Amino acid sequence: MKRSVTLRGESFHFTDLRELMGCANEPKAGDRLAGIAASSERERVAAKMALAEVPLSAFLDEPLLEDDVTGLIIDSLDREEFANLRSLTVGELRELVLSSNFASEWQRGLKGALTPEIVAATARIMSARDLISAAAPLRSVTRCRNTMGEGGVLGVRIQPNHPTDDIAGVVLSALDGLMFGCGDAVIGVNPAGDAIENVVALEHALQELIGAVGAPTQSCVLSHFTTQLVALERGAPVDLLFQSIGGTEATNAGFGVTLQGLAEGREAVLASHATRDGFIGDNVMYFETGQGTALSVDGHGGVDQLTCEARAYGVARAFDPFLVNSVVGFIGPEYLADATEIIRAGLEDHFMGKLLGLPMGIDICYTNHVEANQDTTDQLLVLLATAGCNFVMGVPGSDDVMLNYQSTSYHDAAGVRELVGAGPAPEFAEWLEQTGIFVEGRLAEGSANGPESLQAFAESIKELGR
Amino acid sequence: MKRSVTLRGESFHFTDLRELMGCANEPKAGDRLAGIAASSERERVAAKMALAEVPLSAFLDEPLLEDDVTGLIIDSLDREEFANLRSLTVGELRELVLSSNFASEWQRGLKGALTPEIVAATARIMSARDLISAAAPLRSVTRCRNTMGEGGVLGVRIQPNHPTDDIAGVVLSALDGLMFGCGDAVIGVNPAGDAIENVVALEHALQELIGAVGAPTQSCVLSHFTTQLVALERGAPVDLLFQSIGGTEATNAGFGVTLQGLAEGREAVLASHATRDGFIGDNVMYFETGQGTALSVDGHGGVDQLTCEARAYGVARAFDPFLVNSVVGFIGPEYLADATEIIRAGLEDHFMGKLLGLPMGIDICYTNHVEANQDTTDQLLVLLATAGCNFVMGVPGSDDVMLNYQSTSYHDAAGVRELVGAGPAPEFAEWLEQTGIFVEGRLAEGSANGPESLQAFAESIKELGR
Amino acid sequence: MSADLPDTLRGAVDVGGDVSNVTPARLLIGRAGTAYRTSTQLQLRADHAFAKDALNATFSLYESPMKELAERFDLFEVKSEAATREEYLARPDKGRRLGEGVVETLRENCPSGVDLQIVIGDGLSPLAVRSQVPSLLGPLLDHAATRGWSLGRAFVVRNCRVGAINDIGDALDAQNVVLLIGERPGLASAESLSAYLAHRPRTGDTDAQRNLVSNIHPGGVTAEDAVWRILGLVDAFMIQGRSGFTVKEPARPTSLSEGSGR
Amino acid sequence: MSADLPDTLRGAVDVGGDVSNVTPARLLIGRAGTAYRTSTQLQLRADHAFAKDALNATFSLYESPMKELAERFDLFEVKSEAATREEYLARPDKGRRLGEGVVETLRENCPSGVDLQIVIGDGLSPLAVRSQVPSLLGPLLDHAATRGWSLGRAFVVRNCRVGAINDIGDALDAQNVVLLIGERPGLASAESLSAYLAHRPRTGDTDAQRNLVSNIHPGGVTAEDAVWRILGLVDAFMIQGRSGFTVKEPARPTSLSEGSGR
Ligand code: B12
Ligand code: B12
Repeated sequence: MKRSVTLRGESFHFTDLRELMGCANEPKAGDRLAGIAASSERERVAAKMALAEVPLSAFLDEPLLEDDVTGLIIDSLDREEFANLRSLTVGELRELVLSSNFASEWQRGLKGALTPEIVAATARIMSARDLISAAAPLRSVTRCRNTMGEGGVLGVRIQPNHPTDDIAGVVLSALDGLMFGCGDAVIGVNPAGDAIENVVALEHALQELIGAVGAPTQSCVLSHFTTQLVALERGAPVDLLFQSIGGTEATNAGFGVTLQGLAEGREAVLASHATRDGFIGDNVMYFETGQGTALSVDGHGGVDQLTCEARAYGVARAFDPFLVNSVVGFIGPEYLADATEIIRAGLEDHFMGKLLGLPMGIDICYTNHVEANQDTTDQLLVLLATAGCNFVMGVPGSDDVMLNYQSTSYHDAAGVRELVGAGPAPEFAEWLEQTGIFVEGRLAEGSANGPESLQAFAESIKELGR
Repeated sequence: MKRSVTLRGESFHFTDLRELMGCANEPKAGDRLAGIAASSERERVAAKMALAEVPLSAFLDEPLLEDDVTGLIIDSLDREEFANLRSLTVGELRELVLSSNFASEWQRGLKGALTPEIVAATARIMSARDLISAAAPLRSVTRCRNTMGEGGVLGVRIQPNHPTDDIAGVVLSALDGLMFGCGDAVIGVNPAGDAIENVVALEHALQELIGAVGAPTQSCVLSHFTTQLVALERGAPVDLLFQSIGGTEATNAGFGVTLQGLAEGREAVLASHATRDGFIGDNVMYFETGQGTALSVDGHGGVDQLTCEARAYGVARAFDPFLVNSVVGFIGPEYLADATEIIRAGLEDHFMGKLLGLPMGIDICYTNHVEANQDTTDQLLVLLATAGCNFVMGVPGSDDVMLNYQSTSYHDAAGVRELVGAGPAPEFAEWLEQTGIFVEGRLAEGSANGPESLQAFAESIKELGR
Repeated sequence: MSADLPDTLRGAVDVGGDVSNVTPARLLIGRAGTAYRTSTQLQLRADHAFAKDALNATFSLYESPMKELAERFDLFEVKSEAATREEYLARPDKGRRLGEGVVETLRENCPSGVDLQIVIGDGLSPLAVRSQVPSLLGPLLDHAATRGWSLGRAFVVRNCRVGAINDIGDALDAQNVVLLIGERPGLASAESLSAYLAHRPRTGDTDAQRNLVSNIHPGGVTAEDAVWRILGLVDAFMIQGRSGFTVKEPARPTSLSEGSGR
Repeated sequence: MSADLPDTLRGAVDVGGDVSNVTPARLLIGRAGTAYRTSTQLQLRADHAFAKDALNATFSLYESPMKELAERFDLFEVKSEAATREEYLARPDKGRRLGEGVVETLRENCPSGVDLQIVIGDGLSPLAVRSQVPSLLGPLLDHAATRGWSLGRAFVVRNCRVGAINDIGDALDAQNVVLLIGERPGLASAESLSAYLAHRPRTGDTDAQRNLVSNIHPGGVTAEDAVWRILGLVDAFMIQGRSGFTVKEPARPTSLSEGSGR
């Protein structure tokens, strides 16, 4: 493929689809770093115009990259459904996706016809409101120990990290989160230490906590998946198997991940679930991604970071995950330079994940070496809640004291639910009413209101715990 | 007043309340231009901390500026209600405003106890989510020829500007907006030309249009208010009297405006309404403001732009307006440098206006010499819709072909209503159903869908028009 | 079809698909859900890119079309206090002041106390100056001369804001100053010019003492219309002895000749 | 009161108001509606301002506390390809490569093929280096010497990323490289250090071939714990002949002496 566009007398040439995709992207530090970004706003617009004319079939005829992820993507395509779409252009697909009755068509089967590359192409000719409005009606429901993703549900992961994995510190943090009504998506700790014993101890502690309070939710310890699998072998209760993934074979290799390894891990966890109680579905994987990861391990192969990210969703989709989230401002300014780029990426990632049928959440966050602040997370949080995001993070006071970055807090999560009228997973919502944390769907006046609330909560759970 | 704060060993001194207010502000190009912004992030935080400790009484004891606006503000204070608040600090007021039952206290009477300076002080120690969450439950309902501001209502001004005020062009634009369900807030033209004849002709044309289609809404021609008043004398139908105002006497002088002039103008319009049909309330003023205007006419007197803006709301409040809006990114990068500053200012202005009891809308916009784009307006639009904004602008394709800037479009307004489940003013909503523009509260598939829709609309209004 | 509609509507509805006959506004453009069609969306992006470029476009008195104008009217150029384009955008206060030594330059090169001093400012769109001023300056001076007014020597101010009128008034003591200046570039037109007018401008005057004719470009106010509107305002200044919001623009005469001669 | 709660909860609930005994996390901090209390809100802002400052903090080998260390261990410093701090932040690829001539400098100044080469990198928090490395370096080298390992001459890499380990491996052919590097500054601690480890690192290796001990600071992993964990990992590398995700960190011994001597 070679495409030319003339814009008010100026001609722009794009050698191949990969170059076109790079140039058509919204500004991102990572694409500039990789040397594949448009060199002027006019070139960017010209690329968007050219891309809008590309038929969807071109993305199958001209793969951007050849590796096992591409193979997986091709294998999982619903060719029958795709036959209906193949001659549409990217611009036409954008209009279809935005049309008022698209959600039902998508649910019926169209979603199987969308590849990550196609979705990534579409996202880059959409405005922020397009990305929000298009995502809002698309729901993907998943089940593990509760039900995530139904309309009106905004889940929250409790992320009770600790710089030395101190169990009392982790548990206290989780309790604090529960008192805000958080934790329905997962109570998930990133362990500071990688020792198996450490991971096993954390798995047990979270499981006991969940049992003791009687909350219908799942736990996760986010070490390398191979560490979790060794822990599982040693009898640790693994509800969800976590792994960071990327959108290319090379990225995954840099992370010590193979597709086969993930498949085997999933089987092992499913087998263990069969021997335990309380599981209502077989979505057992939890994946994290983020624009820039592929480039960060030099595994992008010249493909732009939006497309690499979409391909990571292609990987995730193949393993029927319970949760997927993009950790959108996690790495630093080399991939997303500032608040504007972070917010854009968050909206793109959420839209792409949703359109591909994933239970998509976003870790709305920033590091201290980037030009962003609490207003950035506040804004993106409200935007994504409006867009029907499956879940967000709950970090005490927004400050992750181990990973060293700021995300959305327990306060934020509770507040945005009230603002947009969303609630927790249905099973969890019921439990919150039983404990008195919620009264008629809203955070009770006395809950999460300082140390005294903890005593009251402790009283209430004596009755509920198993 | 002189206040010092020591932060991790570093001392910061603030000579007076005016200096403290300037330093405590979020970053804004205009405050940097005026030389009153904090010189480091640490100084900014120190100022915020010092400000949070200031008792509300200090704002009466130590006026930031002495002029007729200050006089107006002091005169309109409800001293009885203020007695309950005077010993609160700014930090405590912030917590009160965010507490879950504040809205009813505010409605009961607290709102009369808040001065613009106090509100502006509070806004600068709030995060984006604070500004949104606090504003959402505060409603100010106003009436002219319909009812604006009730819960669930998001009004839209149709802004059908034309570079030569061509009547057919203006009317066609207004018709297009109506087909999107816009226009309940006002159909308001900025006239390119200032000739009285021109203003009179536009007033008549809009009035005929409204009569012909039978829409329960009001018109406005946004020339200098003295021009509108001459037009009124010459028999032009003036529904709303418009004027741009600022928060200091000097600013208003630079705009050719006096408080007395506004008061007399309001009386003249009220008198004319008494002789005409269709008015259901006596809110007859429409004001526009915007951070930076005071500095743009060198009328800020050393006071920061957020405070000047709040003081402009103090002026507006004294004239019982039907509509007030901040044109938030209108002037250029010298006052709000980029998307981040524009979004922040939009949220602040909306919050401050609401807290002061105004029917607050926002013209969410940017110029082509600032670092912002459609994503900026998209984001702020969704955020403000969530925050319960009274109204926004509807500009065809977002492109104001006379004022040379981009605002929210007819499409945007229609879309964000669907997204957040908001609708037009009740009287207007009913009319939209009668015309078939809306079906069961949503934009009809066939409406606003290209030239054919116009023919269908024309048919439907033949029956409705008077 | 629209025959039984009220007059005001008929004109508009009859336009039908031919929107561009009556307005440059983006009307009846359809939608995808409530979003723009893809073509609209991308056209807006393209227009935005070009409007941004217009900010940095420039003109030279040594290149066509300004060259011919400069030769014919003996134009010269001076600067405001804003040294660069970046500073110009960030510091409007500097754009309102004439640069060092400029007052002297003006006094040396221009007659003082004239009836009409015309000034050309790049403003936010140098492109607007290049596109509109060539067809405006000649007629403006010609018609002014017909009125018997004494005329100043026109000049260009680089990095100019409207407020620079005051310093010019102080320097040259003209009865009336007309500043032809580029408006901020819009999406539909990046070449729109305004004429800001002031009667006996002095330091400390504000926009309350000024008037203007805006949107001067082929899709807006034509050069011909602009000329009579500008001169009509100056006429009014002379009669009323002041400028600003208390002076309202005179009604449009049916032909240019009727507008003059007050 | 918490007596009849399950074990896991009891410890946490009993902490009560004294959260800081068990975690630096901001727990049980109350709320205003669903917002932070004003004090929390402002404290977060202050911590953010200081974390940002930490990025640009610096250390010198000629000033305490690095001076004493430099003298004792004969430290010297080299640079990555990233010339400035801005470039460092924007171009991680440059932070991963040793600067021009550095390979030669290293070869001239350091022994090759040692068992353990320690490197100090400023990373994202030079402050972390200044605060943690002084109490870490001595014990690390001492205990390594006790194990009978041959030791390299430690040095500092400015504007350093983790990937610089590869170039160092190429240059010096060490069996094991330990890079002590400043982590990105957080709100609770801007002084957190990591030790990244690799066995026989070479160009092309990725993080899949590396291990690490993170959160080394007084409120996290203590210097003492860090030393035995680092050495424990190197022990494991030596035994298994590789590093990376396939090598899991050994369990924590009850005392430091038990941890060594494998
Ligand atoms: C940023 C980060 C990442 C980023 C790195 C991208 C980048 N920077 O370009 C991403 C998101 C890709 C990532 C991924 C993972 N990370 Co990580 N990461 C961090 C974090 C938050 C900051 C690192 C930092 O400041 N580095 C300092 C700067 C100067 O180094 P740099 O050269 O700029 O960045 C390099 C390192 O950050 C390195 N790196 C990042 N994570 C990891 C993990 C391992 C095991 C290794 C060897 C290297 C490594 O990758 C970067 C490129 O080389 C730390 C937490 C902390 N407090 O330090 C966790 C941390 C290092 N990561 C951790 C883990 C577990 C992982 C994963 C294995 C998670 C998973 N299950 O998949 C993956 C895969 C890592 C791999 N093998 O490649 C753990 C390590 C625990 C341990 N003691 O072994 C930490 C301590 C956090 C935690 N407790 O969960 N991570
Ligand atoms: C930006 C702008 C403003 C800003 C100016 C702030 C600033 N720039 O610092 C604000 C919001 C304050 C403003 C206010 C008003 N404006 Co205005 N404004 C504009 C706009 C959109 C762009 C101007 C521009 O590009 N200038 C060029 C640059 C280079 O000049 P500058 O030195 O940077 O900015 C100066 C001028 O913009 C000037 N200015 C701006 N508006 C007006 C209006 C009048 C009557 C005067 C004399 C000067 C003036 O003020 C600035 C500071 O000196 C124009 C529309 C257009 N297409 O041009 C309307 C426009 C000039 N404004 C207009 C009007 C009517 C007003 C108001 C009278 C509205 C009202 N009812 O209160 C007020 C008050 C003006 C006054 N007397 O001071 C009309 C003028 C119509 C006419 N032919 O007389 C225009 C054409 C738009 C319109 N049709 O509504 N405006």
